[in-house]
Order: sequence, then structure tokens, then C-alpha cells
Amino acid sequence: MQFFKGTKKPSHAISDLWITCTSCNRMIYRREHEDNLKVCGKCGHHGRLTASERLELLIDDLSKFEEIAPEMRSEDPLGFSRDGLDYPDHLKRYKSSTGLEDAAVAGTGFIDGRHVSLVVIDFRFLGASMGAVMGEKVTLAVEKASLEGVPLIIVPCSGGARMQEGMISLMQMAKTVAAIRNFHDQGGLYIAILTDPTLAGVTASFASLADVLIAEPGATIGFTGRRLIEQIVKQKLPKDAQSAEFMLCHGMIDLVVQRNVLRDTLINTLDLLAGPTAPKNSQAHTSLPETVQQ
Amino acid sequence: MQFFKGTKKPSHAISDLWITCTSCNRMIYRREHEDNLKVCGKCGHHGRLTASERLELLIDDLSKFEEIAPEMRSEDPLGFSRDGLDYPDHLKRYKSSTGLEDAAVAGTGFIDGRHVSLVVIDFRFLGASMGAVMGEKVTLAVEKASLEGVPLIIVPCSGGARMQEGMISLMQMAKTVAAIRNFHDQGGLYIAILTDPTLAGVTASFASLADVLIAEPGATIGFTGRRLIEQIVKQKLPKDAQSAEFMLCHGMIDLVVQRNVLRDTLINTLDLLAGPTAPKNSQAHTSLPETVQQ
Amino acid sequence: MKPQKPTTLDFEKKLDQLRASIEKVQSNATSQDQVSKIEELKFELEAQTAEVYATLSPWQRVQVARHPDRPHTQDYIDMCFSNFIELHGDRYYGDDQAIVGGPAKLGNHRVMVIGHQKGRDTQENVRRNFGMASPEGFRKARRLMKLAEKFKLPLITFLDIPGASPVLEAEERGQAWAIAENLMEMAGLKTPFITTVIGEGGSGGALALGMADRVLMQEYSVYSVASPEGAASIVWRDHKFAPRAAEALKLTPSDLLKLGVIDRIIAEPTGAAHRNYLDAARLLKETLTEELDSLRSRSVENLIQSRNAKFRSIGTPTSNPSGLAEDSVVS
Amino acid sequence: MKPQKPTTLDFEKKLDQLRASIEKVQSNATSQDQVSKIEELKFELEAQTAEVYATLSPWQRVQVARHPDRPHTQDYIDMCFSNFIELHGDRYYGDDQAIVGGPAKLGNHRVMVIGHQKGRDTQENVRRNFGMASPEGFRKARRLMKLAEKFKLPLITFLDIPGASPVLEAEERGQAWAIAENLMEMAGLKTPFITTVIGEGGSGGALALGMADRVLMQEYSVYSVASPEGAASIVWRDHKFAPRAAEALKLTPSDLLKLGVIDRIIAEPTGAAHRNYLDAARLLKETLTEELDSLRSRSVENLIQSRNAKFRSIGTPTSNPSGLAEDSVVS
Ligand SMILES: [Zn+2]
Ligand SMILES: [Zn+2]
Repeated sequence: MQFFKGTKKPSHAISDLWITCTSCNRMIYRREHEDNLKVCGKCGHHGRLTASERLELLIDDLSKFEEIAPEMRSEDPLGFSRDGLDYPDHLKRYKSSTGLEDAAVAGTGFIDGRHVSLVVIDFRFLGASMGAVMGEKVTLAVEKASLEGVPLIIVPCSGGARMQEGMISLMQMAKTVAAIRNFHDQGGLYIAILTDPTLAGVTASFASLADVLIAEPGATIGFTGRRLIEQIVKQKLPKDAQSAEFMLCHGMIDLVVQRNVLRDTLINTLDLLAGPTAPKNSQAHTSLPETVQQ
Repeated sequence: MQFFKGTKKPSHAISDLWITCTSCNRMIYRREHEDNLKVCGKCGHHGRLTASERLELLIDDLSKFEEIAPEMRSEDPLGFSRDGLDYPDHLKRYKSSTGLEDAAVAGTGFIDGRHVSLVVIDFRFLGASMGAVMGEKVTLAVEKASLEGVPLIIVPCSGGARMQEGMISLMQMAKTVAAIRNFHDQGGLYIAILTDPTLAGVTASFASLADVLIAEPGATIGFTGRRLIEQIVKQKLPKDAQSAEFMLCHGMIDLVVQRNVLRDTLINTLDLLAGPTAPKNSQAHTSLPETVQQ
Repeated sequence: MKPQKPTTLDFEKKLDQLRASIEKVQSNATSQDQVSKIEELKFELEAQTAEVYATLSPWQRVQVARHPDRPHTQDYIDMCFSNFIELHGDRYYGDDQAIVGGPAKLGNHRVMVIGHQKGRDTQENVRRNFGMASPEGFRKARRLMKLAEKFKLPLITFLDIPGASPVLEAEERGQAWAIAENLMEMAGLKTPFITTVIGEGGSGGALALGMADRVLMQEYSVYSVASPEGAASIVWRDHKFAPRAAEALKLTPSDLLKLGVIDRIIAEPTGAAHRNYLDAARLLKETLTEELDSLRSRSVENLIQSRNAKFRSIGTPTSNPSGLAEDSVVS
Repeated sequence: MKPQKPTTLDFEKKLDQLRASIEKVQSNATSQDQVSKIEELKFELEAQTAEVYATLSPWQRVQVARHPDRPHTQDYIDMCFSNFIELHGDRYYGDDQAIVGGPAKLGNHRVMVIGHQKGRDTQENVRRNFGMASPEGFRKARRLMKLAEKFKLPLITFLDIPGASPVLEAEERGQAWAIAENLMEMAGLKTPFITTVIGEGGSGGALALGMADRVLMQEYSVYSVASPEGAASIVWRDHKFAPRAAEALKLTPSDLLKLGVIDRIIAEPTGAAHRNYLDAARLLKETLTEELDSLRSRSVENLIQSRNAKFRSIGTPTSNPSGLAEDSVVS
């Protein structure tokens, strides 16, 4: 697989050729790390993927991805400013460093020939905090899935709420969940792939309401962040607390899946729950039965 | 309240005038104990009530109680015999000591003028073990409540399954629950009052599926009996384990209610959830709204 | 339960001094002069209270919303409702006393009332975990919501929570899952639904009871995406910037009304609810009754549709497909 | 996973001796005579095995049903199904490994398969609690049942449980509630549903996965209201009367077929499933496929109606209103 071919690497300085694993601190040859889907060959640590890397990993053909509302960007509902830095200027900095308008990228594409509605989220953009853009894009993707009768795949990631949007940010929980309830009521299939980290309002809204909850190994998943818990209870948490494996053991997720078999697992799950792939634009809703008479 | 006027006391021997509280072991004047609804005046222990005492406590007028299938009795599906005692003969002994055909008494009556379908269960009859008669009577009472659109009140009590009926006994769990599911799907109101003891298949079927779960103070409530648990884990359980209060604390029941306010609590709950009393044979299902337009 | 020993906030101190003067004069008031003096002082107290409360900063409003003497859910249940039966337990794990709920009557309406519950003293606060609900509390609330729906009882909730319980045990039992399930339940709940922020509306733990047809706030309550201290830690990297964060977060009723996040503000008596329980309860009950009458005249389908349309529209950013929208405004 | 070291039951010993003789002769078989001898011994083994198994007492059948080498749910999933994805967790508290489940394919049918899971060795048995499921196991199963219903996957369950976990922790988390909720779920589950007792069908913990359209039993499984030991303790006041209880309880497939509790018996290879995994799996798969084909030709409404009518009719006693029924038979 020609992985992450979209990743731009303009120069080849030594610092560019090698990276340090954030988990085991060992040096890894960058090229090898990328060939290995950003999974550390030494310790198995799953590094974060950018939105485009995630899309490339999951969908058949990036060129057939039809993005929803690609130009949508945050407004400044509160007139938020910190130490002279206005929120819109703050956002522009992230746009220039990531090339994104916000953390969430939504759209439709194909996975193993099956049409799906999809959202991926990029942690680099302001810690993937949820503001109105993420809420709206997730909602539009869910509505698209409802309308077209295709499965919904969301790959959540978030450090928490977008403080700069105050209560507008909190209300995105209600907005996204209302769309998901409607999708579920219609019988739609929703699979979420929780990545590092999935926290706070995102976990407590659209991320955890999937029919099948897959997580990447080692991903931090929860509601309250580790730092705040440690402040409150005044002691260190165990290293694995809130890890994907910890949450699996506590009954909160279905599967922890290595990145190299993630796409295959996703395809198998889609096949089993939604049935064999229907041709695009087929009238049949994918969740309808083949042979059971109603 | 003229309580337990139905209780026959033919002689007045000393042993009849006084009883010993099974909880605090103190002597109580029998008459006083019965005036106090069989609640120990010293320690508050709630003694077991017979089926007719329970009916008298809860319904407006015992003479208006219309019993369902009063003559129904156990058959002997397995041809069960223990040490020469055949099951039908075994049952006859209990009939002559209790005057009952089986532990469950089902029927319709009025509570504060409201028509209800009701089941009470008498521990004296073979430890209120659930056989086909209990399963059938509960099912008939649920079906009656469905048919007439009246609330369902069940006062469970059971030591476990009726071994003498083998798998026929176990299947009563499925039978009663299917009727209760149908009743719930119709929007019916079901209130259960768990009494000492409510265990095993009865708790794991119709008893725990009420909209509101009330329990009497100190009642033992659970699935596996204390003795078996202690055998398995090889240690004594805490004294309050499986008590009503313990189960309240663990989130399994709604309310623990003293017997002297049980009827009032039941009436208040009926009024709040089913609305003001409708006249008997009214067309309106009691759970329908008064003013919300549909 | 009203507090035994009232607490005084900084900006309330001069009001307390006035109150002390009144009591002093009152305790040996014999002449007509002294009676007039008392009247005068009382008038002065009322005026000064109004003035102090008219100019509260957002951060001071946070203090009032958190005031330990402020009425809590159970106080309003006692004062505004009758026949309340508290129902307990989530049927999975426990009974969280940081949330209370059960059926009751509001005037002639049969309703289901649920709210976060803070404690009044230390002992009660331990029992109620300072109002910080656990997963089993949210799950109990969901069970009661379903009961409300089944028996067609309008749902009335009260929000008053610093935030969902931030401990590892809550994480283990799925704090986020419990909140998300509540949101999904409320999104389609087939019964009229009114929520009121009566104190601190803190983040997801508040919203977990608050996705209602009508979202009301008492005059001196606040509703925020995070505590000002928490937001200050995140944005200013120091929780001491809480007053500045309180300002920036736009957490007051009037700001949130402008932002379209809430629907209505319920007035409180002069000096806020903690100074006058009965009037606070009366104003709350009047508003709830009025709102309920209005909701009950509408069909459940219409309610759910409007409920979701309202949340659907909050904060929808302008989409600029191909970046053309901004230009096209000109043409 | 097949066992490394087979276990031999008392009544299997003479069969094992024959097996040993065959191996001995086989190990240095050179002449035609010896080959004939082997054939003869094999024939003898087959005949004796058939004879032993034809005359098992109910208590011996209990031993076979509990045989540590008997195939368990995961073995049948591996042998009869493809594409299985195990899904985990109840979303409330934990992931109980005494129950496994997930979507899979049975031939061309997409299905949901769920079963009790015993361990094969001590270590696995600790992890799986000897197949004694906890509330979170039953709740995981219910979640998967709902998934099956939503995606219209027929449900196939395997029963193999000594009994629901009898510890205080299971009581605390509502063992009885979890089982009752499963029964209520299955009573209205809108999808074809087949259950098979593959080992020990123990009491409410078994029924919690087994309220199906078609209730099947493998030839050497048992299904009982209580363990023979437990029933003996209750009825004979001594668990040593277990063999007598096993007789009295009518827990064998043929007895239960007569009683109308089960619908069909699935044959096992000679010497029972633990002697021949592949044939046991083949016979199971054939039957499941045949039953599934038949159920899928019916409407879901019809299935639910028949499902409940079947359980409704089990053990309905004769009602004798006013005691007249018995007499009226004469007139
Ligand atoms: Zn590493
Ligand atoms: Zn006593």
C-alpha cells in the first residue's frame, strides 16, 4: 500500500529523516514509520494520523471522496479574545499550520466499493476541540447518511470543548446526538473508530453512540481528562487508566483493533451488519433484510 | 382498621396469645402484633402476611375481590416422588394446612376505588416456590390487566423454583415475562411490592419487571439464596446482604416502604402514574393522557 | 431545607451590615421615631440590594449561582410541587444521590421532576458528592425519563451541577456513555419537557438533563461549557484567571438569551433566591405552570420536531462553498 | 480449542482400554492378520461405545454434558461459522468472558451468535468463571440481541452454563434483573431465533439466552431447572442424592421433548461430541441451517406470536372453576 502519499516532506534534513516515538522514546526512521502506518515498530504505539492520512487509510480512492462543506469555518459568537489574540486570528494560525479550516473533515466515499458517509478528525487543529464547525460537519454527515441510506463511519478524536465558543460549543453535543438518534431510528448502521484522544463532550455525545465501537490500541478514551482527575483525587492514575484496553475491560467498547487490520475489520463489520455491498444509488437501504419477510 | 379479621383463631391457649418475633426474639402479644399489621413493635421486623391478610391490607373491600381460577391446582408433569411421597399428596398436605390450592392468589379488586388486577403470594405454601400454577395465575392476571386496561399490582414472594415440576417450573419465567412484555408494550402500569423473601426465578422474571419496584423493610431480595452463596464463597455474608435496603442502595429498587403507609404509597403512585381514578368499565385506558394532544 | 447559618459573599457584606443595624434598632424599638428609622433602613437595604445585584460582574454571578444558601432542587420540589415520590436507582449499579427524581404534581399537572441535588451541609455534601453526578445518576434520570414518556407525564428538570463527577470510578462505569445516552433519549422523548438552570449549569453534566423544549434560567444562575476555573486553566493556563474567563464565556442568562441558547429568564426576588426562598419558588412555579400550559397545547410530534430544530440551529456556521458566499453577499 | 489431555469418565473406561489395545496393535502392525485384528477391534469399539451411550442413566448424561473435553460455544463458532467478530462489553460495567457473542456467517446467512463460554483449562476457567455468567454478561447478550434485531440478523444462541454466578457481587449488580430483562427482550425480539443446549443448560442463567422460536438440544446435553446437586439439597436435604434428582428432574432431551419444553434433538456422533468434534459440528450446522431456512420463510410477526404462544402453553394446569370440571367430564 502506498501509504500517506499525500504527506508533503519538502526537505530531507536529518531531523526530518528520523523521529522519536512519543511512547518508547526510541528513534525511528521516518520513512519506515510511515510505511508502518505511523505505528512504532518497537513498542506498537499508534501515532496520531492527520485527517488526510486517516482518509487514505480507510477509503478506496481519495479522489472519489466528496467533501461536505469544505470551506466551513468557525465564526466568533462570543467575540472571544485572549491577551490581545482574537479568536479568528487564532484560528488562522491553525489553518496555516494544518491547511485545514477546522479539525473535522466530513464527506462521502467508498470503502471496499460500499458508499459510506464519513467523518475524520485531526488532532492538530486546536486539539480537535469541538466547536460549531465540528458539530455542524458531524451533523451534516449523519444527515447525509440518513438521506442516502448508507452506513455512517466516524473516526472521533478530541481534547474537549472549544472554550472560545462557550455554550455554542456545548450545544453541539445536543445537535449531533439528535441527528444520530434520527439515523438510528431509521435503522442506519453507525461504526465509530475511537482514536487518541477521545474525551469530554465528543465522547459524551456522537462518539459513543455507535452500533459498534472500535478503538485504536492505547488511545485515551473517557470523559474527564487525566490531569483534572489527578488534581481532584490528588494522586497519580494508573498508566493504563482510560486506555482503549482499559475501556474494553470495563465494557465500554467492542473491539481494540491494530491499525494494520483496521480497514479489513471495518469491511468485515460492514458486510456482516449491513449486508453485501449494494450498488451506489441503489434504492435498497443497506440495513434491510435480504430474505426475511416483513 | 379492622385488620386481619379473616384470621381464624379457634382457641386461646397461652401459646396462641403470645408469639416470638423471629428477628429480635422478644415476646409480643399476638393481638397487638396483628393490630400492628404483623410488624414487631420492638424492632420493626415485618412479619410475613398470608395471602388473605395481604389482600385485606391492600384492597378496599375483600368481598369485591374476584378471584381468577381459584380452583387451579398443580398437575404432576414429571410423576415426581420423594421417598414414597408423591407430589400430589405432598400438595394436599399444604392445601390442608393453608386452605390454598397453591401459593399465588390472583384476581381483580379495587384500591381507593380504582379497578386493578392483582396477585398476592403466600409463603406458607411450599415456600412459595414457582410452579405452573403460580406462572399461570400471574400470566392470567397480567392478561386480565391488559384486556381491561387496568393497573397491575403484584406482591411477589418466593423461595425459588418448584423442583417437583422441573423444567415446567423454569418455563414459567418465560411465560409470565412474555405477558408482561405485552402489557408494557400496551403502556400498562405495573407496580410490584417485593416481600420477604423474593428470590431466584421469580425475581429473575415477573417480579423485577415492574415500572415501580417497592419493597417491604428487611425483605430478602435476590437471585441466589444466601446459603448457596455462603457455601460457594466459603464465608458468611454481611447480615444486610440482599436486604431491601441493600438492594435500594445498589440501585435495584425504587422505594422501601413501611407496611403502615404501604397502601397510601401505592395509591399515591397509582394516582401519579395512571392519573385520577376512572370509573369502572370506563373505555379510557388509565395510562392515557388527559390533556396532551396526540 | 433552608440553611441554619447563612453565608455572606464579599459584595453582600455591606448589605449584611445594614441588616445588622435594622436588627439592632428593631430589638429595642419603642418610639415612633425608631419605627420610622427601621422603615427607612429597610428601604435603604432594598435599594442597596437592588443596586448591588444590578451591577454584578459575571464572576460575582458565578458566586451567587454557587451560593451555599441558594435553594436546591429538593427545596423547589418541596415548595412548588405536591405528592412527590422519590424513585431510586438505575437498575444497573447504584442509587446516585447527586440526582433526585420522581413523579409529582405541579398544581393539577401530573409531571416527572428530576434534578441535580447539592447538599446543604458537609455531611449531606459527602452523600450527594457536592452535586457532581455519577453515571448511575444519569442512568437513573434516563430511567425516569422513560417512565415519564410511558405515562405521558411532562418532564421538568432542574440543573445545578458543578460538573459530572471527575473521578476514575466514574470513567470506569462510562460517564461519557451515560451522558450521551441521556442526550439520545431526550432528543426523541415523547413528552413535553421544560428545564430550568437553578444554580450552576456545569457542562455536559448539566446538559445531560437539559435537552428540553424550553430551556429556562433563573436570573442569578449561570450556564457554562466549563467552570470558569477550568476554562481559565485551559485558555490562560492558570485557574486564577477565572474571573476573566467568566466574563469571556458569556455564561449569564442575558448573554445566553442573546446567543439563542436559552429561551427565557425567570426573575428572582431582590437579593437573589437565597435571600427569599418563597418568592423565588413562587416566581419559578408561575413560570413553569405557564410554560407547561403552553407546551401541553401542542402535539408531541410537533414538540420533538421543534426541540430538535432548535438545537440543530444553534451555532450553525456560515458555510462558504468554494469560498464564494462572502463575495455573493455583495452582488 | 480441543483439549490437550483428554479426560475419561467412569463408564468410558472400558472404551479407553479398547482404544489402548488398538493403538498397541497398530504401533507394530505388519501382517495382514494384525490389520484384520485392528479392524475387528475398531468395530468392537464402535459397538461397545454405542452400547454404553445407549444406556446412560440421567446422572451419567449429566457427566457427559459437563465433560471437560466437550466442545464449547467458541469451538462451534470456529467450526460452523465464518467471519465471526467478537463484540465486547455491556456499556455499563464490564465485559463478562463467560458469555461470547458477535455477528458471523452461517453458510450464506448473516447471523448474530451468542453463547455461554466455559474454559478449557484452569487458567481459562478462571477468566471465564467456569461459564457462570455475571449480570454484565447477560447485559452484553441483550445488547447483541438488540443489534441483531436492528440489523435483522437471525439470532443463534448456545446454552452451556452450570448456573448464573452465585456470588454477592452478582447480586449487587442485579443478577435477577439482568436475566429478567433478557427474557423481556427475547419475548418480543423481531428476528428469527434458534437456541441449542450444547452442554449444561442450567436454570435461569441458561434460559436468559434461550427463549427462542426453536429450542434444540444436542443428544447428550441436559437442561434443568436446577443442578441435580442443588435440587437434591432442596428436596432430599443432601446433595449426595444428585443421581436420584437427575432421574426425577427429567432433564434429558427425550424427556424434555415429550414434555413439550424443547422442539428437536440434534444427534451427536457415537461416543458423544467430545469424541468427535468435526462430526458433532457438522450435525449441528446442518440442523441449524435447516431450521434457519425454515424460520426465514416466515414473517417476524408470525414468529413472535408463535414464540410466545409456545411458552404460554407450557405447563398450563387444568383450571377447575368451582371444582366442576372433573365432574363435567363424566356427564
Ligand atoms: Zn515506540
Ligand atoms: Zn422484633
